[in-house]
Amino acid sequence: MNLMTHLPVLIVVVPLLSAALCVLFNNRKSAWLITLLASFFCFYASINLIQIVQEVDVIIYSVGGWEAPLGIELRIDALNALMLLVLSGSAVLVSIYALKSVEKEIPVQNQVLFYTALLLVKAGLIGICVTGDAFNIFVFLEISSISTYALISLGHDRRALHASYQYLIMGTIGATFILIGIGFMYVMTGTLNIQDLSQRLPVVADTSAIRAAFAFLTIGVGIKAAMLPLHQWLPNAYAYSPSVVSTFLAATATKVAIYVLIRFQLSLFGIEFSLLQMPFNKILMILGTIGILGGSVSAIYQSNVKRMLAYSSVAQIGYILLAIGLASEPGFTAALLHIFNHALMKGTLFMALGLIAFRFASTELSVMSGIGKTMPLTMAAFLIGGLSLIGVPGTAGFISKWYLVTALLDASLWPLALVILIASVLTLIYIGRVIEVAYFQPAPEGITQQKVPKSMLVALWIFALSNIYFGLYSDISLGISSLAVNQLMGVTP
Amino acid sequence: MIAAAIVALLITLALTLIRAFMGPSIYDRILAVNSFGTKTVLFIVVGGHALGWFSYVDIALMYALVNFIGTLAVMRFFEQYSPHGERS
Amino acid sequence: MIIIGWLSDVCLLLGGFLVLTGAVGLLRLPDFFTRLHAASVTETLGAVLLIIGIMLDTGLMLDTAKLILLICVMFIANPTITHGLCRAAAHGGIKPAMETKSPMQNSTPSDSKNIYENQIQTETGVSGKAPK
Amino acid sequence: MIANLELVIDICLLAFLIMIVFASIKITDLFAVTMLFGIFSFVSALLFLDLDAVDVAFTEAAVGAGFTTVLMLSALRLTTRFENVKHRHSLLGLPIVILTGAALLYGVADFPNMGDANAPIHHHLAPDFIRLTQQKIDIPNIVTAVLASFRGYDTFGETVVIFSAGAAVLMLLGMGHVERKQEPEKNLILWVVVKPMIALILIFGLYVQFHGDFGAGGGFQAGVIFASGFILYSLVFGETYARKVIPATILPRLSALGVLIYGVTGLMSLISNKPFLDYNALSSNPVGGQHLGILLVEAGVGLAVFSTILLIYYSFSGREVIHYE
Repeated sequence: MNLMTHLPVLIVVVPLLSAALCVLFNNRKSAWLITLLASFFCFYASINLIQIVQEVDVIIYSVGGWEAPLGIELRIDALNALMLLVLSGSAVLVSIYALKSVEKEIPVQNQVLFYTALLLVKAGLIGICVTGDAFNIFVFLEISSISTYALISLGHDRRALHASYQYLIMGTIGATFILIGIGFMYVMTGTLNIQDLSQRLPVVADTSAIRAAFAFLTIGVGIKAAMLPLHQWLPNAYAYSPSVVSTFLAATATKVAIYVLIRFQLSLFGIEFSLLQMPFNKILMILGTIGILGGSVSAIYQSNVKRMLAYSSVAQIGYILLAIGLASEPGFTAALLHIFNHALMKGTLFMALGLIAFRFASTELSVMSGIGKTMPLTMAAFLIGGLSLIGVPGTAGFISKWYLVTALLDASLWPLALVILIASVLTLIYIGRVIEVAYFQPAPEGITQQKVPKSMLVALWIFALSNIYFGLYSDISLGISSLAVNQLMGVTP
Repeated sequence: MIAAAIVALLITLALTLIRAFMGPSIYDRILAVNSFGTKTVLFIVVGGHALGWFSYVDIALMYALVNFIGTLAVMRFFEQYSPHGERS
Repeated sequence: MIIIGWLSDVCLLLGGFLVLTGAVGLLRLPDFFTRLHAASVTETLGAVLLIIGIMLDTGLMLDTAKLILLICVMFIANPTITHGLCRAAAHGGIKPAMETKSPMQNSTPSDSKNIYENQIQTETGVSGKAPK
Repeated sequence: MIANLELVIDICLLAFLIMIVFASIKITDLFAVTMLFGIFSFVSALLFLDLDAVDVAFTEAAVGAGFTTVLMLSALRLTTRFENVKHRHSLLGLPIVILTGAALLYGVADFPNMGDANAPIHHHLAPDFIRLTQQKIDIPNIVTAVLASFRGYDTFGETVVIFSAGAAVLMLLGMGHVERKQEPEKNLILWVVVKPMIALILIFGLYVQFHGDFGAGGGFQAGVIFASGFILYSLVFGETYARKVIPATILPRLSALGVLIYGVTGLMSLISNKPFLDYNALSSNPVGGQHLGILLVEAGVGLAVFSTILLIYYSFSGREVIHYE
């Protein structure tokens, strides 16, 4: 048995089966241990897969031994590998972080199930990213969604239930739309394999069925990705869910939806059809711009910092959509880079907030006065994440914004480049509010140095330092991104 | 003759459906649903035989059982639910 | 063989007719209990006749056994459900319709209603279950 | 004649569906709507049968008409029975629904006709599925072959979906407290009738489980039927007894075990360096391996579905009833 050849499937199956094992053992400590081990395995696998992809371009794995259009194939190219790295990397950090956070925030009887659901979300998201089959995407989307709804509802605030319900309804509509889209394509082509579909679609591209399929898929994925008019579920879902969950979701969930969007637009329908023939690139750019400005402005008015960051996520998704809407090589590179970097910065910020919630059981701005002195390490990490979000040179956020602005200028869309700058100023304002309260306001009487668990702090700082690392040495992220873009656009490097 | 039986069953289904819509009491609806289920079973048997559906008898059997369980569940529900909420 | 074919046809026709009558009764009769009566009595026999008709038409095979099983299930399930429903309805406060349009009765509708209600009271009283 | 009959049946059934939908929009009694949903799934299962999708009809019957009704009633028990009429009309939904409907109609316009022999779905992969099922798997039911072998990975995913649904419900509702519940009154007729009925249901469940290669059915349907048998038991004899027969605490583990059976069957082929879920590796004879693989996999699905459905039922019916006024 050669482990390496089976990595594409093991990276999905191992977390899935570990979730089942968690329930079988039904013990809190061992559940955490299983989660941690599975996450490390996935991280190990994703690093190996990236190395293999850089050598052989595309890894193809036929599940069940049936060749591609008949069976289901797993297909990993540079884009998938990048997503896998983001997912499994944040999963490892979140797993380390989870031990103490879950002990504090989740009722005892639900802790095992919490880890189970966390593993299922992870496995579902990874499953979406490795598969080369359209229907399989839907199946794994369901796994991750159902577990996500349950996880969000576990937040200790009563409003978490409502947020979860809202997400459940919208997410289900989104999933149904995706299913309708896939069904329409199946009727017109007779296949579900993405590679096969992309070859058979051009023949029937000029039919109403395929146009409708395109619309359904885009809207369905748009709901999952919190694309602007469909984003209502996101702020509540992120704000009221447990810290572990909001960290993991903010770092990964919407990005996977955007990955699906890119996969459908570029690999399946092709740039010609999806971005240029349908006027979708214009729509994406408009929605992206509105998202950037609207999200940032809404963020400024929030009194709950977690909610503020959730609105900021809407804005960041706007950046990515705007970059995709450019339909050019630098645009896609910027989009992929931002997917990667945004995971780093939002992971840092939400984790830091989780630590604050750990101590004060709240993330309202009012509890944070003077916190820069009482929780110095946490706030320092928050500061790094915030700077990265603003796009200060030397942080990861700068790299992707730089590429985005360059891409916009390439397409001589300087007004949009101006929008990016304005948005950065807006980001400065809302991050600045937190910093001001934390560092320049005195702590309330009687609150002294706060202790936080080491394991949580370690996870937080790995996230924070990776912001700086990938801001200074962008070779890895940039290398994979541009390789992915080359593969997507059919250019041989 | 089978065609006649099928048509008779279709009309029966329609009539039962109307009773389910009309109510008026909730028990009428339960009766209509149960009756509809029974007729579905018959329809599967007759239609399956006439049109050559694959392994239709299994499904008919399944339906008969499901119908029984469903109606029992409804009745059990009404035992627990206060009957004073009845609105005719 | 021809006789079996004839028998099957007769069964199907009669079954279809019975089921149809049951449905008309279900729709047209005035109150719940009469509807229940119409549906259950005709339905059980109609169902069995229809299934026997199909059985005769298919000939002897594995399906025959399953169809016999199906007849058994329906023969047990339908009356049970009818019984349960009737009981639940009586329990839940449904009363039979009172207005009798028969010219034979001279009493006013309100009178007949009272008589009828008293009757129910005593009947249920005997079985030890007073309606709520 | 027969073709006309089929057309008439289709049109009638579709008309029924539309009528039911409009009626259930109009009726405010949620209980009546639940009843209508039961009819809805009966009719749609008939439609599936008429489209020759036997396995789908089977599932629809088991889940849609049976379990969903029970579940909706259990949920209804916990809330009010009548729709809140004051807040009924939200006009925002209407244009969205109309738009979606219009998009669906627009998309369907270019579909190949129903039963068109030239449609791509009949040409591209279907012939290969039919041929390879005969050659390499050798079971009569092609649907089972596609589900369990060709697209076994999807089915694995679906099993996990069911497992995660069970976990989600458990997280939200817990297992409930049975001792505070009102038990059903003793009804001798039901007791006598139901006992043999349960035996029959369980035997039928076993038949569906192991006959899935040959006829309609398989692990999923069998799991639902089995669970229905126990639900029937709990409905008639009371949940205290049902929980003595199958304790609530082992249900999540059984569900996990089902997923593990499926997954480990898939992993077995890795030992001989074949891809995940390649059943050929399970036995020296490839066809025998396929048979064994499908059997094991279906057993896993059946176990997971059975325990999850019973689990969901327990957690709903174990909740305390709060009467809203």
